[in-house]
Amino acid sequence: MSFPLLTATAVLPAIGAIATAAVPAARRTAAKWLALTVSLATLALAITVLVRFDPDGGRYQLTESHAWIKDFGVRYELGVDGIAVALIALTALLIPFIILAGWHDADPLETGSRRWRPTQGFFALILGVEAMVIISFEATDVFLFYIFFEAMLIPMYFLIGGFGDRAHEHGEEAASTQRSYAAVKFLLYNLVGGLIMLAAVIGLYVVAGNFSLQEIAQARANGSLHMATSTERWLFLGFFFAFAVKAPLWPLHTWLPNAMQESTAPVAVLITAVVDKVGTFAMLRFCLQLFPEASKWATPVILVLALISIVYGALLAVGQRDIKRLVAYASISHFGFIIMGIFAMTSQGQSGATLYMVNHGISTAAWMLLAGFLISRRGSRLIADYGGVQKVAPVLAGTFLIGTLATLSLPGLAPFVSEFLVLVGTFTRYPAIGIIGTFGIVLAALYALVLYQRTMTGPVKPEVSAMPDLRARELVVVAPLIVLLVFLGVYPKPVTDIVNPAVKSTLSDVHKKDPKPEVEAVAK
Amino acid sequence: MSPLQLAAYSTSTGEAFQFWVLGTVAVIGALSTVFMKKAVHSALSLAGTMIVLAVFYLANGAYFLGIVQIVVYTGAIMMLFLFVVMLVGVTAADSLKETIKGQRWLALLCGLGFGILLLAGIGNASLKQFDGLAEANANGNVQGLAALIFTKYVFAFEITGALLITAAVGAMVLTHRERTERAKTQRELSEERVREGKHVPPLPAPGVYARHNAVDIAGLLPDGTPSELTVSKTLRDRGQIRDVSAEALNDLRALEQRAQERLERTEIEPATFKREEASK
Amino acid sequence: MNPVNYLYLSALLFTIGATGVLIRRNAIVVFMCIELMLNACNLAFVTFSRMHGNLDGQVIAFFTMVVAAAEVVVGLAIIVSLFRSRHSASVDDASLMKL
Amino acid sequence: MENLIALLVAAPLLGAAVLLCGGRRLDAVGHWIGVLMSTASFVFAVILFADLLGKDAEHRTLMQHLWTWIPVESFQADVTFRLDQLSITFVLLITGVGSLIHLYSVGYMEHDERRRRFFGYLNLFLAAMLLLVIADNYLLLYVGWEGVGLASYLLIGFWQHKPSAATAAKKAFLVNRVGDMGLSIAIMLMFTTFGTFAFGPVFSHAGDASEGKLTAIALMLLLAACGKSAQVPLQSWLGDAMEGPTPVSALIHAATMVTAGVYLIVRSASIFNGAPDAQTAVTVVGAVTLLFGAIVGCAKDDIKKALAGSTMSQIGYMVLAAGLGPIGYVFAIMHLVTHGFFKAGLFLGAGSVMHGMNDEVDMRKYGGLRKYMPITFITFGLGYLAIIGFPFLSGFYSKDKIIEAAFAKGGTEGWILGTCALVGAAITAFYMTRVMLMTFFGEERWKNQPTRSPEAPSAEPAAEHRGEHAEPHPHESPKVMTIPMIVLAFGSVFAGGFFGIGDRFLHWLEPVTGHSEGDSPLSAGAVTGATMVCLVIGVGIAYAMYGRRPVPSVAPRGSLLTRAARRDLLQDDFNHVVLVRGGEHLTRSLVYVDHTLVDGVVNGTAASVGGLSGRMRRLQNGFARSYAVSMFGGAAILVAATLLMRAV
Repeated sequence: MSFPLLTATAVLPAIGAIATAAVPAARRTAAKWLALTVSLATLALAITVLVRFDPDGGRYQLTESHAWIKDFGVRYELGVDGIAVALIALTALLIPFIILAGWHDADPLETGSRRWRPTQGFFALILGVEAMVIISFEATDVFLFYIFFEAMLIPMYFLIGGFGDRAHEHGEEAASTQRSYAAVKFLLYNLVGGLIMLAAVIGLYVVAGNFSLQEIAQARANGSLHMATSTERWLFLGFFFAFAVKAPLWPLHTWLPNAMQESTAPVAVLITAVVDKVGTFAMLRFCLQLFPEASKWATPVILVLALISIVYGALLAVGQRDIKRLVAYASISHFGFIIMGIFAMTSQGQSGATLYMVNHGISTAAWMLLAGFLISRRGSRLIADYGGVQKVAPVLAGTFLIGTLATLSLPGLAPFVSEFLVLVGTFTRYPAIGIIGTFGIVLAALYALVLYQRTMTGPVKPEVSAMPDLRARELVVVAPLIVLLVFLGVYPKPVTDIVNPAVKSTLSDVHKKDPKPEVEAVAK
Repeated sequence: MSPLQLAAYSTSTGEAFQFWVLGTVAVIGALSTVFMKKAVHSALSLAGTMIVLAVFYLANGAYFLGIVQIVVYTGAIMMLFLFVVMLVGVTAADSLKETIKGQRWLALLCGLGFGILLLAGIGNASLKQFDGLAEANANGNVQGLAALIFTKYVFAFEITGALLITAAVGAMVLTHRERTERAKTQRELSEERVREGKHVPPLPAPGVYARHNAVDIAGLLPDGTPSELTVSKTLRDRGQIRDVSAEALNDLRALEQRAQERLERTEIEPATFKREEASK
Repeated sequence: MNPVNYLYLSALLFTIGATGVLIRRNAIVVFMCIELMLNACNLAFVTFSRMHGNLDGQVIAFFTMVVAAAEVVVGLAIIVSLFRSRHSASVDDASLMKL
Repeated sequence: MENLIALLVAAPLLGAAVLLCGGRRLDAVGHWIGVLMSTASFVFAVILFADLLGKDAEHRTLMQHLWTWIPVESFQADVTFRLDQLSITFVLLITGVGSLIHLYSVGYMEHDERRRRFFGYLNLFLAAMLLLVIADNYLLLYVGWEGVGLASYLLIGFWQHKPSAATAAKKAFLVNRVGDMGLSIAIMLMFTTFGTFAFGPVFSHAGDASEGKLTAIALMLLLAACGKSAQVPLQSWLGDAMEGPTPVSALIHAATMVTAGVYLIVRSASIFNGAPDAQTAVTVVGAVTLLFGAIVGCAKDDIKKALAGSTMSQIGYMVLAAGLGPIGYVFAIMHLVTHGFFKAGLFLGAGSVMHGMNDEVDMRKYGGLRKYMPITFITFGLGYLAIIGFPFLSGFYSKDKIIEAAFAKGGTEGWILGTCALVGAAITAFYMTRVMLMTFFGEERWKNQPTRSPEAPSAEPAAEHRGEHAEPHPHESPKVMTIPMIVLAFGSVFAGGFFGIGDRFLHWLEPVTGHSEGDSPLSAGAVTGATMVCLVIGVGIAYAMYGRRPVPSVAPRGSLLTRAARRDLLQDDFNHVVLVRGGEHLTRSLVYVDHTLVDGVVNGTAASVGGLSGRMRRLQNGFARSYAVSMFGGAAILVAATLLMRAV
């Protein structure tokens, strides 16, 4: 029995969370450093996973399997394929930046404010979320996955409801009420999704007799496990609904803007860049593998919904007055792309979607965190309160511009690769949808540049005239992300090499082949 | 023939007769337990029902239980009830007036439905086979029970023992109250009364006549009306006050008449008399 | 006569007792009704034991009595202390479960 | 030798990286780094060119494979460079003119404290543009395509504190994005059709594909070209782009970037050849644009905008030529190159004039400048002669060829196109003469009047820190600015002759683009004659209007056409009303819908649940007896259930 690497990767942050929470209240800074070191150690572990993973090897690697609840055949089964590895790496990579960016977000407020901000709690919760996200990427047992998929909500709820922006245009009271509204909304949406999924999970157990993803998928593949068409469809819908809520798909998206608007920038990044990825990931891993026929049956509807999300999210982003809301709607649009890629059922589409999850994580992190730095300087989230920042804070403006360009997926930056792959993948099978999807590119340019123009350019507003440029800590947060954006934009091969085999086997699960070109121009 | 065989057979007409008579009594007892206004009456009618049941136990060949039923239930438990009733006395809770809206109708509905369903259940239950207790009670009912209790059910038996002890202790704990605060002295009590502006002097005595046991007769005010203060509260709650004001006044009038005839005096209008009385 | 009648009787008594529990406010009377229900059950037990010709039913009835005794003791104690504290034996007065 | 190709891009890219990340430390030497890098890449280009000349015509293609970019199953995008006659022509033009303009900017931006960044952007542009022309597959080309878009965005908006500049930049980027959409769809179509989008296989198999597919691809490519090359209907951004510093206008919006569309079409020749309908579309776009641009150019008083109009129209010529197919490809490129020279020269001249006139751009406030800035006058004059196609100057050869080709298209189509081209030539002559006269001749209207009228649309704020607010005293620009102008003037005089005589250029490009002589209804001589006539007419009218009578220093109201032309023939107003307003309304209503409908449904459910539970709460009245009732009822129901079960 070799060293349980995956378990370690998930457990380490969990332990770190407990330890951080246990730090006495007075030793605030110690807690921060502890959390940071733990997250970095987790990153190291994740990198080991990345290294130990052999792209050309078996489908699930580094597997661990122990009996857990014998009566229901629930097992503690972990295993990673290329997609999971990529996302684990992303998660482990982003958390240190999130912690670093939120370094002062949970410091106690100046005296006179009635809000109590437990610093230790903040960082402990972030680590807890990391642990749960990682294990739900690793779980190959449906029940195990479900547990952590749901448990994730608890820390997220407290992060959203407990820690808001330091300054708020409507004052402390309004802020706290809006915060709790957002938190409750987040919780309810996801709980409903989870509940429906639970029903589906039980149904799956009734049909299949166990929870093991691999066994069921195999049984489905070699036909030894037959599902009635209607049963399969119902179960599929149960799973998909939960994932569609988590990775907000129109019209289940409205919790995201509130949550991202009310929470601090790092938490917002945690939501959109890390937690939501579980939803899209799960579509790819569970929906397609467990219910291939039903997935194909639902594809047209889902594609249309994804298309709506793309255009709708972009249009609403254009209409926003609040920076964070704008970013949130942009994310909705991007998630539309991801889902579209997944259900295009082509290798380009799904590789692109996976790549998109990674790239979107990085680019949104960069963009949102920079927006957070901007907001923390001026103490307002309204776009109208800014102007001419690039004159006073050129570095901030420059980095923000790069984040903006990444968001509108400029070629040469990482998001372009994935977005184009998704579009091509969709286009090869559904040309019309692919073409409408490309409109998303223009709209993206519109909202991204409008935000940049209104905040950064133009005459300098008196309120921003004294704004300081990026501090060392903030630069440390942003610079690596930007480097990564450029690198993955120019040389995405490492990631695609890891992802492609997994996608290939997923496609074989759903019995789909890439459409052949009209003319065989390239000699095979 | 011995009750032993009697129990064994399906049923003798004697038992049938006994059942129909006593059964009616039992039901009536039960009903009156529920619907009697006063707790005491309820207790008594319940006791009656229990005795009837005891008889039925005997008839069913459960001799031991029958006796125990009389001794324990009717003897001990019902008496306990009566004690508590005495302790608590008569309260407003006794009134059958319903306070919760719709409670009564719901209750009756449920009861009716439940009863019907239960009877129906028994009705369509297949209770064909019927073998009496002949061989079970072969060597004595008590012995048979004992054999079961001390072998098969010994564990449960022990448990119930523990339960009884616990119950006894619990009851003691609940009812026995340590006096936490110092008892009020005479002086404090009187001061308190004065402060509250209650009736400061001792309460007036009931009207005393040689004719009656006096305690339940309210004393009369000079104008002949009875005074509530003079009788004890319990009697008042029970409504056991006897109002004699009317006849008392009549006697008074008769007395005066006789006095006039004897002393040839002009009569005094009761009005003025009353006034003088009032002015006194 | 068929001993099943005993069962009918017990059912009847049980129902009456239950109804009593529902409609009486005086805690003591409620208690009595509960006793009535217990006795109805006992009758059923005894009858069954006779019908099936073994004594287990009687044993159970016996245990029921024991338990009933214990329960009455505690219950009455509760009623008394309740009465001491709030000078009423009405069940409805103890409606503190409401928010 | 192949390995040099990467350096073409690498050098300016490195420069950009250094300059943009370097920080204030490099402010002192930044601009020289920029110049150095661009010159370096020019040197590489020359070396490669020499190498290509060494080979025989068929094998003049160098390939360099760097790394596999995006490998997903059959989707294989490589970073591969291809240097053939077509690419090298562009590379030389870009690096050559680019270096000159770098040099010029050293002087022009002298007083701007953000000069380092300016050069960083310029280098970035060079890198992207070079990538565009040497890419070996369409996806890589797309990278360069958007890269130049980004660079032009940054440079147009270089003076970001001016809202007008920021807006213009955003507009340019957005309009380009629309074009880019075309390009990406074209790439997808290629992938579905050929399974690849690398030049080699696509071109070699273009014949096998169905005409419908080819037409679709071609039209999408045309859309892209329209966006980048400011062709109708996506031309609206070019005028506003003049908000950028003049060197930018010269390099990006005259010489190089805007011609990328033409490059795309010529590069995709084999696709267009297979789609005649698409070709017709191309020619139509070209013809319309060349007239549109010319007309706009006639009405503008802002010297840069007038030149912008002219650029539009000249590119219209090129697109027209490219649309003609093998007859025209070569001439399109040839005109592109010569135009690169003289239009860059003209812009630099305009810049030098503004430099001397406190950044006054309104030509009505110029006049009689020839004796104050002789060098500028001469170079500008030569560029002028070249563009109107004065005999034996560059424009003469290239434009003349295009007009011939247009007629050679044959049939009514040929006649129509030819006439358009001729009319265009006449108008060109008119508005260029107008510019010339208003700027360098006539009485000096800038005398005794306050400097720069506030309403001057694109006044460059450089003046603010030059702190001049007295009457302008025109002066010749420093050497560093005049030398590039002289070189370009030289080019605009002789390039055409060098290319045209003996069809040197034709033979050079033929292997790549292919060439065929159409059957022209008119002889070459006749066409030339006609062109000359148009030229004379145009110049004559202009002289009559602006040379004889004094030019009013405030623009007269003018005819309806004039007023329309001043406003870019109302194209912007159309965009504003239809797209901008419509978009605003759409988004606003959508925000409302999202808040009330989508969100409202959810909140409504929540509210109803709350109300329901509020009622349910009443049941918990706290009376033990009512609980007992429910309990009892439950028991009854249980009994009923069991009975029913038994019964069933």
